[in-house]
Amino acid sequence: MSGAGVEPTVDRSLARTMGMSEEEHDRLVEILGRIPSYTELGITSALWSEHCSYKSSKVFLRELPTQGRHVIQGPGENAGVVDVGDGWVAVFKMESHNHPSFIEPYQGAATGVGGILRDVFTMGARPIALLDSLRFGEIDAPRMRYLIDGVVRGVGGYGNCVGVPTVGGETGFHRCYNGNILVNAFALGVARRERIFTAKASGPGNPVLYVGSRTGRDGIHGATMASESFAAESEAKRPTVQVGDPFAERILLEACLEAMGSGALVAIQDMGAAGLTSSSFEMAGRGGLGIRLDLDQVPLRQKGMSPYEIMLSESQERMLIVAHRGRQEEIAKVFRHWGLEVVEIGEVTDTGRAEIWGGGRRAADIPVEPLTESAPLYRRPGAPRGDLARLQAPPEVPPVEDAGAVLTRLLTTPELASKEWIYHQYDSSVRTNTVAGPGGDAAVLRLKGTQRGLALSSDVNPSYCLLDPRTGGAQAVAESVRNLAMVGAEPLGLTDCLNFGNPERPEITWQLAECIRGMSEACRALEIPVVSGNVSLYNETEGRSIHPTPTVAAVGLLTRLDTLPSASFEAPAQRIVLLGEDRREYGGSAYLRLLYGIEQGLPPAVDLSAEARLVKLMRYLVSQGVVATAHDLAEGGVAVALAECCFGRGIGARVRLPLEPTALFSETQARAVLACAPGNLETVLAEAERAGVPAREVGETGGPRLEIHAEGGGLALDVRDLRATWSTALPRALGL
Amino acid sequence: MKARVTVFPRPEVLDPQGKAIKGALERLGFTAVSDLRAGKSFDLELTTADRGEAERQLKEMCEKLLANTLVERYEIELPAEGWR
Amino acid sequence: MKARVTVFPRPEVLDPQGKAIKGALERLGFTAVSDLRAGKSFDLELTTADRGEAERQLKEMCEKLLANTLVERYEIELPAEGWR
Amino acid sequence: MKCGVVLLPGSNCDHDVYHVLKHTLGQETVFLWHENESVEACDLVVVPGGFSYGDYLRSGALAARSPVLAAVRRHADAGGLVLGICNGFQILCEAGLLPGALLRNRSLRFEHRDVCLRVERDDLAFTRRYRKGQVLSIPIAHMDGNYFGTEAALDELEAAGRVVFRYASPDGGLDDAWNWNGSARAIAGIVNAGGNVLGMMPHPERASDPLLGSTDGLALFEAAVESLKESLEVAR
Ligand SMILES: Nc1ncnc2c1ncn2[C@@H]1O[C@H](COP(=O)(O)OP(=O)(O)O)[C@@H](O)[C@H]1O
Ligand SMILES: [Mg+2]
Repeated sequence: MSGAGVEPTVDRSLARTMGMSEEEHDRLVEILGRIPSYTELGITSALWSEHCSYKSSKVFLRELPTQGRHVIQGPGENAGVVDVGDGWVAVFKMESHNHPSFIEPYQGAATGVGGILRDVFTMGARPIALLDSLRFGEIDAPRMRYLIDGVVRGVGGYGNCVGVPTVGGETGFHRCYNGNILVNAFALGVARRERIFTAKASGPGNPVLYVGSRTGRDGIHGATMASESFAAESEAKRPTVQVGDPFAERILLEACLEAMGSGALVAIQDMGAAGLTSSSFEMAGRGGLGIRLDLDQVPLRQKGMSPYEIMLSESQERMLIVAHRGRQEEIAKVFRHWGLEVVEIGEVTDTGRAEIWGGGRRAADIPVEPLTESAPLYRRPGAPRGDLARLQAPPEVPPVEDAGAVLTRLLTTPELASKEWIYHQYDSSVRTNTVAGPGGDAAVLRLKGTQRGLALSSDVNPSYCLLDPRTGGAQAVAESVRNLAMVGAEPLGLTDCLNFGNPERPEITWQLAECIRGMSEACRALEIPVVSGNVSLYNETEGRSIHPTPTVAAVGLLTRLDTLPSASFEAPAQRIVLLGEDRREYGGSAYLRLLYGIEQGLPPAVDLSAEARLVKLMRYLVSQGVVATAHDLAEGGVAVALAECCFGRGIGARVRLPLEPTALFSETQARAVLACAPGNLETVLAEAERAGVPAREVGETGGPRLEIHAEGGGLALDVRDLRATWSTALPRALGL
Repeated sequence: MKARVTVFPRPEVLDPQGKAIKGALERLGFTAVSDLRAGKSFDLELTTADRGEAERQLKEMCEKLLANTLVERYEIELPAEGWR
Repeated sequence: MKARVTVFPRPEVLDPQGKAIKGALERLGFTAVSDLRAGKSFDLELTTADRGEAERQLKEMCEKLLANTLVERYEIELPAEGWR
Repeated sequence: MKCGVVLLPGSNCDHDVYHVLKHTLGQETVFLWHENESVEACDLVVVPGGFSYGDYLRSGALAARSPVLAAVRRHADAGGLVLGICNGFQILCEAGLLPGALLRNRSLRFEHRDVCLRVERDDLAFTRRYRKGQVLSIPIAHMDGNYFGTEAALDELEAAGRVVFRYASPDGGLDDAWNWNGSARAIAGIVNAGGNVLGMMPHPERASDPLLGSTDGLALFEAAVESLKESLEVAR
């Protein structure tokens, strides 16, 4: 609808078309004491959308531990902040861009990356790393090859161009994502501790500045769209696709960081979901103040945009700044140097109201606090799905006849195949900080000018989460912390992206609550606070929901980088040690799921004290420099983990395990395989004993083959051939 | 038969390429350019000799592959005789 | 005045994009495409009203920026009236 | 002596190169802003990698027309050392300081990986620390690195010995499977007739620290600095 046209009259049914319930409509009328204008309704529907208000998840999110000795800024700002030492802090967050990516994969993924980067540099931090956590459907599902190719190109196209390395991520494939893929992007930046910026407006009379790209009719109501299930009709009300401009972002990034150094900035906020609406209301809301905007000053890309459209546009690469009165010029100078315009579009007021002027008339006049701080909250009723008992009943586990064949088949599934095809399309080494890029358990970045490093890992197992959300939530946290420990990193904090279905259905709310409960328990036990995050609900198509997918990205600290183990075998004649217990746990295992299509039974139990002991031990051993190789056991169990260790340098191994072949594929948690020089074996075993971690030498590295001798069977495979199959499986499956 | 398909970003869609190229032209002193959109073009050689048939096929190619109609619009040209 | 510039890889320069697209079309069942070249096109809006002047400027833009004449050739179109 | 790193809007590897020259090699190093009319008396000028101006037309095309490139050209014409890395190589080609063009990778995808480079010239200011035939491990990270020249132009390059690096197998063999982007004659780097302007797609600055896996690239910067020091000695 264009600015020229008359605005429709506001009532409950119009509110509904904007995704607002009747109660919410009435509540707004009550707050205003009158019928809202069309613009006011649009603004409110965006602010109260699930995406912006977290109205269905907040009550559960409160459970997550957000305190810790490293935490400087927990949830609530644009991104979380943790102390790294030596005066440095790390700023990070993860966010979803699921729906846009399903509609237009390249631009959806690209703008997802752009958005999360802005969340980080808005805080005054220079982004130094990206992760992308991707969930696709079955490769043969309609449009899926197109979606996979588009998303990967989009992540690379934006990240590579903007010059921030994509150092890791994860990629999963499951039927449940056929109609609703997940694209979760994580960004991490670093800053000097004293240079952190917030989005808290202050000082009535201070000017409000607009910088960055012009405003078009892009993604209007993207925020509400992200809060609705997919249905054919969402095709109809499809907003103008947001197109990312990584070059504009790069310039904006440099200009913002430089301007923040000038001291002329009071606050800065990126225009993300619900663009100018959320940025202006959040800045005013956080400061307990008001704001006056003159939309006639906003630089437009298209003619005749209405106040409604300008306030709700989600055009990318834009920022809102509050400057110290009289110091605009200092800021403008910086932006001009970078070829960017700065426009004053309003000022901070002490009225506590948002006054929006457009075309000479007042388009909106709303009290800020009631809309932001006291947005509607729902504790929606939760209840497990009716067939949970059947779902969790112990599955029939077909015994493994030929372990070699099973391993080979597992490693050729897209799920367990090498993700090289993806991450070779990403620049993972620009900025020359990447000590360990994609391919291992955790990525490792050095901090130039210090001895320190940061480790990153993103994990979740949706099948576990489906079968038992609480265990699944705990497992996601445990695996990410375990991955950090494999490089010796101590957890600083984590961010999450909670992808779920429609919370208005009790089983979905139950999944959400249970996953958060499990995550909270694991965070407490493993001493890793949640400092930021994002919730993406309504991930379903025609009533079919995705598996609960609480993606977790953990950030860890390394105080030295000279004892870093590799994720693969580095040399022959090293001793291989297996840490942890062998139980027979096949519920949700790759073995049953990928080879037999069975997704049933309880997932592997998560013994948090065992996890805590394991990661403590690993951190100690790595710090002592006695570990040459470390890799945790995840999907596919010990057989897959050992194979992955062989692939890096093509060094084989001979291993003896007192297990029946089937158990080689059990997914018992709190386990890891490591290799060390013979001289260090005693230390490793002794320390494990002291730490109370079951440990035994199981073999040694070397030779062209991976040999696993089990009870009544085993396998012996040529590493070169196996690696070739594994590393080409994904492009082959994609038909490339 | 020869044919040309031209694909451009829809008018309402942001065109970073066009924006950057226009800027570069201005820096080079070409100030008489008030607007620039950057698109793709495809020159095809078709085996069919039937205009209508060619037109139909090209339209289908555009819808299915050559253009992403979500963000792009396309034009089909079937010049009477070959290219100048 | 509106104008369109079209840039194509020179015949002697291999055109991997074009080849890939042709292949994709074939996989989609469009077997009537015997050749396909992938190029770029630019739609410009010029402030000048003088055809000759426009022509001259566009040529210069192509030589200086829009085309890399080592590997690309360009065409300039100045349709009598606006676009269909 | 003084080193300059060209800073274009959208270049990404400027600070990486700066880090190596300034902190690893302890050389006086400055940034040269794209609007600069001069190279500020720098002896070595590096045009770094990235996506200058977004690379929205052809890689390097927009940057090649920026004011600082005119200054770089004057520096090169005067015999000054110029190193173009990745996007920098594309820019030098677009600016005509080096022949040929860098087309879309054969895979039509961005390629990031450690590659093996065979050294073809060990007598240049940039390569005197290498041995002819030596195989280096240096990462590539580009979308358009597929070197193109007409057959005649390629023959001319070869005859003049202006091919400096080729993509090769770990044992130095020329094998199409190791020619990641499909470059003509596996060309990864070339030099101008004067031997003072080198363009290469791989990133030596990313192979200049043991912590990052390889130091094969550092020798290139060391060699340039070393030979500059010598020529400055001679000048005194
Ligand atoms: N989409 C992606 N982008 C970048 N790296 C990825 C992606 N998917 C997987 N990887 C990398 O591939 C490796 C294997 O992934 P994964 O099996 O999830 O590891 P783990 O099981 O240890 O968590 C990891 O190093 C991961 O960073
Ligand atoms: Mg792991």
